[in-house]
Amino acid sequence: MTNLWMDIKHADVITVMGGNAAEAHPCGFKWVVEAKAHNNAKLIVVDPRFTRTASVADLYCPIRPGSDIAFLSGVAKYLLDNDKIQKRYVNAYTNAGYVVREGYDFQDGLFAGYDADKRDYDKTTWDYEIGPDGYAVVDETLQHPRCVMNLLKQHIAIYTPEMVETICGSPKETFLKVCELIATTSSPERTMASLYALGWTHHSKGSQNIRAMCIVQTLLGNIGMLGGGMQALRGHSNIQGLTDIGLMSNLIPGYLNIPVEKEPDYGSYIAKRQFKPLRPGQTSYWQNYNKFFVSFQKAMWGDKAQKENDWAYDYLPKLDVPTYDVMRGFELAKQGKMTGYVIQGFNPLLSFPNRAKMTEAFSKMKFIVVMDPLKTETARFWENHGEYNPVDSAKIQTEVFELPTTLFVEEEGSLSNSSRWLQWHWQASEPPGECRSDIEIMAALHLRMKEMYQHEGGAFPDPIVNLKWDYAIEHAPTAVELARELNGYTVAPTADLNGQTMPAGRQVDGFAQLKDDGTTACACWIYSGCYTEKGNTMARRDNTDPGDRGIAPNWAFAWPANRRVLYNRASCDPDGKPWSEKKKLIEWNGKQWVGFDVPDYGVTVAPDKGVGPFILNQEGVARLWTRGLMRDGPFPAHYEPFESPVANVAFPKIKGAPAARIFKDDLADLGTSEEFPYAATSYRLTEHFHGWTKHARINAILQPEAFVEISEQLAKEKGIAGGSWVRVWSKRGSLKAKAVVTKRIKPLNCGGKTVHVVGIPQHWGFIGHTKKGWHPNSLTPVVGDANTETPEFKAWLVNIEPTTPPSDAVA
Amino acid sequence: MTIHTDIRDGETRPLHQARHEVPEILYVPRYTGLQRVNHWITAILFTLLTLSGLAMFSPYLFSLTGLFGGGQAARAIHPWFGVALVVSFALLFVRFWRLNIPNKDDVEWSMKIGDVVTNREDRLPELGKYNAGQKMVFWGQTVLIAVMFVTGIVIWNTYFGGYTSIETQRWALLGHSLAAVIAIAIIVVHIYAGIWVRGTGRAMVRGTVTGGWAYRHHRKWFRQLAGTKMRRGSVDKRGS
Amino acid sequence: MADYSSLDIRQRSASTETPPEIRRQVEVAKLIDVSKCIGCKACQSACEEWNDLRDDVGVNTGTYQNPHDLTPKTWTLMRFTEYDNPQTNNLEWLIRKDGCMHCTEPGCLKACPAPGAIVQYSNGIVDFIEENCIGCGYCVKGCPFNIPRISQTDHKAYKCTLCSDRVAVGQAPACAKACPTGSIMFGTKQAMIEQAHERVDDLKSRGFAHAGLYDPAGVGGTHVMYVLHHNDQPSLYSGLPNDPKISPLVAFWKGGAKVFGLAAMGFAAVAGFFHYVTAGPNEVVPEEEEEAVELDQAKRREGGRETGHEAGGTEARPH
Amino acid sequence: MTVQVSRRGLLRGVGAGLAGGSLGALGFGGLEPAMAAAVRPFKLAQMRETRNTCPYCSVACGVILYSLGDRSKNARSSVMHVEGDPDHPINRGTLCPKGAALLDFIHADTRTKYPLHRAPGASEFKRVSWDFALDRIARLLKEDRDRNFVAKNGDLTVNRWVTTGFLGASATTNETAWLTYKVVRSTGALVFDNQARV
Repeated sequence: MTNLWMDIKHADVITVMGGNAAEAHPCGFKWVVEAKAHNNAKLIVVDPRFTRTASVADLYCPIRPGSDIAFLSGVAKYLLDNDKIQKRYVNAYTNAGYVVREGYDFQDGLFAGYDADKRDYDKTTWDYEIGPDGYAVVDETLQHPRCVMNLLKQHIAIYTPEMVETICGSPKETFLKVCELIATTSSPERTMASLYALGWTHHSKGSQNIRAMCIVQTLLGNIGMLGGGMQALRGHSNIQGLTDIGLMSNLIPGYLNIPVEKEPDYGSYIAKRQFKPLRPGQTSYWQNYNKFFVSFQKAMWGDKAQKENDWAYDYLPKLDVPTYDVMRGFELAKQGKMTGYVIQGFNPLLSFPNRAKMTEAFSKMKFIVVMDPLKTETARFWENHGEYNPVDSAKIQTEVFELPTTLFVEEEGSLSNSSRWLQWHWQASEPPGECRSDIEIMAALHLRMKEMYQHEGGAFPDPIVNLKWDYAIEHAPTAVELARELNGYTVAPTADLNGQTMPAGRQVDGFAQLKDDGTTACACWIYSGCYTEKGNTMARRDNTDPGDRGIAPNWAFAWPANRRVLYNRASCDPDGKPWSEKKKLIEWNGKQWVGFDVPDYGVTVAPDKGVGPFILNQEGVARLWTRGLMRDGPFPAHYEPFESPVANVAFPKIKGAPAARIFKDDLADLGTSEEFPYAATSYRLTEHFHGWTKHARINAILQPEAFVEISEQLAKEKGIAGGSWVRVWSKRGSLKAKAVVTKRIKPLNCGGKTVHVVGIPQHWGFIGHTKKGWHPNSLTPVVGDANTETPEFKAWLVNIEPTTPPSDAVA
Repeated sequence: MTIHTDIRDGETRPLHQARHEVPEILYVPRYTGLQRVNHWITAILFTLLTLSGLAMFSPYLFSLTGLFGGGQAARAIHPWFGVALVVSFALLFVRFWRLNIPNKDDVEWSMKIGDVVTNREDRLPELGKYNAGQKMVFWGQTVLIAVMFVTGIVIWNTYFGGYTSIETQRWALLGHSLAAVIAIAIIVVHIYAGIWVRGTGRAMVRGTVTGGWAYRHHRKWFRQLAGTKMRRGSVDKRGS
Repeated sequence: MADYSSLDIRQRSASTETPPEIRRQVEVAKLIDVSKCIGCKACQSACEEWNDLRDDVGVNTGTYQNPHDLTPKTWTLMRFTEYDNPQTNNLEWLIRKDGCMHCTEPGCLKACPAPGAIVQYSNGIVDFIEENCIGCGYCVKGCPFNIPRISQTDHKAYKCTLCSDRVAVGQAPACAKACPTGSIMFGTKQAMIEQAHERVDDLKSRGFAHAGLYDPAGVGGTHVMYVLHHNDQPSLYSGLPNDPKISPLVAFWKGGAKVFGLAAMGFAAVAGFFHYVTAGPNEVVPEEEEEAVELDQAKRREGGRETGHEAGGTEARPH
Repeated sequence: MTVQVSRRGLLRGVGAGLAGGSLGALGFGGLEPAMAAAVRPFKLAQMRETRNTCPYCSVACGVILYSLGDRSKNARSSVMHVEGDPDHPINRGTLCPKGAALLDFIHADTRTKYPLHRAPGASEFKRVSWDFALDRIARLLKEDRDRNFVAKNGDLTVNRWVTTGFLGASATTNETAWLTYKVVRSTGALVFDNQARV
């Protein structure tokens, strides 16, 4: 989230699209209801289903799964055609006037530089024209034919209301009502908050779905504003934290990158990353990249990371592919190229697409280790559960460990929520049985391997035996010890910002004190400030909220630098006055920036210095056009899902997103709309949390049995009665569930073709209190978003028919 | 020692004192042993039902549940008493329904109800085994017990709660209690009649009535029996 | 029986004595704003957790409604209705939290025959005191909203207590505290009525001309009230009664019938007594005994020499 | 002895019946006047409170864990009730149907309690000791790493290990995540991911 949960109460319009906040985040959704009740806000819901969020909406518009980009581009076109944009904001704070290089173009759905074999782009033309001064060329007047604004207008010209209706199946009148309502927030006084979640990311072009709304929000001047912003409603309690700390193939904590093969040494690595500003006098935060990186290496390897050895650069693995994400991991496993998997609190058997492929992959591995507080299906993939898991145990040679771990009540530590708050929690009771914390288990594994490498030697032991490990109790590091490492500390005397010398072993106050000379160590620079000399700021519990801004600045700690609303400099006009007094966050008082939030800007940098507000970008402005940062194009374009009931009307030649990754076998595993005529989508229900709550009796009572939702029309066509059993199958698998026949899903009319949607919730498995059932991943295709490799769980094809109950079920 | 009893007034006195005054008396069999047992089982069940039922009918009488071990117990046992009563009464019905078919004497008798209550038997027609009043008790209970049985089932929610709508149960509850009120009133009259008309109790206790009783109250019936098996004697020597 | 965790009562089932009238606590109420409800079932969840209830894990019958109805272990339940509004042609998903309405004139309490099994506290909460419950099910017949349920395990009646245990110590009911969107509010009845009026105005401004507060007069008002977008047709919301009142049958049974019944029975007994003292007993006179004997004799003579008679005669002859 | 049912007898019988009734009517039999009724005793009165955060979604609602026992030596604490934290700026005491039922999650009978091991081809898990499990796992990891570690690709130093995968858990704490990152990265593992992607 660029803003925070309580901030939503200040919105004038709230658009929930690509998400279902009421069901997935009920307690956060309260702030939407507050905005309606006390700020007279209007709620718009755009969703294939009339969800529980829609049940309290002022305006609901249906949409075909996987057609969001067309819809949002249509909205952007409406804003531009009707001159409903926040002009000063767009001119001053976006790259609308930036001139794009010669040679960039977009033809028949493909951007310049496409390589069909690699399914990838050569992005060299996707950049600004650089002037003789070494800075990007800008045309303030927006007249230049190749300036971003004009390219944008060209790019979205095709998305007329009629085209939107044809592609999305959204009735033209309703679509226009949505546009009108959204357009009201182009006034500096009014803001719109966009709430989205996996309804946008679970697509082969998920990142571009979000980009499309970013363009709309930027044109409306809603970024950086109170009650505005792009509100990514993350899934799990600490998914934000795990991303921040970079538990991913290609990341280093704080969104730094793991080097690739082509960066053989520290020099070549850092050269590519210390971005220099693209505008005169601009601040670019990435100029500090080396400070963050070196401090990270010191946190990993302490004294063994020295200038002389490139800060132990060689200890880091080098990537030969963009990422070894889960889908690649299990593709390799299926090919028999993986030996084992160590799985911490995760249920991949029911989380990744194509269950059959997952079972095959697991069966081919030598061993898997599952660390979990609950008995998971993954740990029992080899166990026969009749129709629900029809495997032959004897044929599966995988060695399996299930290690019992503690739950939140039995440990202390911090979690990072959607608002980027790091909140500390305390232990209430002892763990049951022989449960151990994940910390103890990982420590134990490290210490055992370290010992073996010390005595037996082996492949490149250095990074393991030299890993910095100075915890008081080496087999049980405490949460506090680790939190202090996340915050960062001085390892040698060093000068602080005011030139004062800080002795060694001091907690730093923030990332501004980090150095590239090896005098500081910091595990995760963006978390710097979470555990300073003043103590544990994550444990702060002062909920006072000056000015009722919904900020509560002294509650816990928010990264970066306890800043609650990102880009808040953009809430003021170029002269430093708030666009709206009612929505004031910060302002320039003549000497410095002051207000309710920590300024996302140099505190003493005067407005007339012309420094852009988006200081994480080299150009300092928001990007309507993303240069080479997205693998699949600088603008979003409408591509059909890899399995779609209709052809791509906008670009008939294109099937699926051109730059999305898909493996050979998975491509062969795609079905056609002839065989599988219905558009399927998967989602969560408010009564359950993924596969966890099927273990909790009360939640099992509230929603006991797996079902699929279909329209009354489809039910009639297929002779399916509500509450009866149906079989739903795709090219990859089949499942049985009860039928919920509802008015809340209506057939869509896409250019004369009727498209039926089959909704498949995802909470059932073969272990727990609920009735046994299947997860939609029995059906879903293995294809990932071009930028994030997020699977396309929200749009694929199925067929459906009435059927008999599973052997053990009651009719 | 044996105390000899003169049945006519129910008083006990040494027999010799009276022997010379006492004429011979006939003893007319009215009910067999089985019939008496059947009647008294029914009577006992009716009493239990009355006590447990009234307890749930009016808060004034709730403490009657104490007789059955508390509210829960009274609530639980009441319907079972009911089922037993229905069975037991059904047997009575089979035995007596023919004798209780009304006839024209009953009409005349009912017309002269004034003479009935003023004990002017002499002005009444000769009657068969039962008079109209007794017949009304018989048919009244038959109908009311049927009603209470059906409505009782409807409101017996331990087993039948789910089978009927709540509105139906409301009707049943009302019907059940009204029927019970009437039935109880009838029984009160029935019991009183036994006190009022001397020599009646003997019929249900000993199975016989005196010839005089039969002659006075049910002469037609007596005439049919006269000259058939009847014991004659001054007194009854058999112990009870 | 009063102790630190007890509340003054205003009415007590099947009891003759009048509770003290002088002290009156402020009336509390729960306001359920259907227009804010997202049907998340947090109230159901919190209710089961707080009250230590765990119902059976059921099956799906083609709706989101689980359990399918109120039960002795499910005291509150989200009921879902999909309604195509003919005026606007909009689909509306009407979701109502069902449960005890805590009537000012509770039908259950009126119908209950067990002293103290149902009480109405001075703050308006209607509570079942299970230890006094005899399981007769009269409360079920008495309730105009079809709320109480009789357990087949312990044969006692159960329903929402409005968390009388929490309210007694100054806390809101579990459902109200949990409700994520503030659709369930709790406070004094006065405060809730004021809150409702604000909400009704907001709804009217959003085009719901018939929005209103559901606080039915038929039962003297309730301590659980609804804000409805369609207050003109409450029955849209899974059959919420348009004009609830205690059934006339129950009213008569508990009113007229009781008086008439006791009177009738008493009358029968008293009438008998007076008849006895006036008309006296109906006795057989000795003459009648003799006439009976003679009549029998005569019959025998006509009957001629029949062994049976002889036998009878001899057998009957005294020694 | 001979006892005859007489009118007195009958009167006595009826009398008894009426007496039963009238006793009730007179109010003998436990109808005491009640001025107040006992509500269920408030169950949290003496429980220990611990501040925590809901482990489910990313709203991160504040919760208060009410547990049995005051952490005194001989009392083994156990969470008895979970309720929203009214001080928390986001949820302000509210909880969703998942959060409100956390108690059943904490005490789920499908929680893991002991290390289990499934031998190749076996049809069931066997309980094993922690030492057995950890020794064996560490050995398996080292064996694979030693066999498949890639130090160089041509003349480029790449130092990567891509034959054993690691998955992080998005409900663990940041501190756990950091330690996990440290341990996993130090081995040169690249097949490393978490739920963020799904």
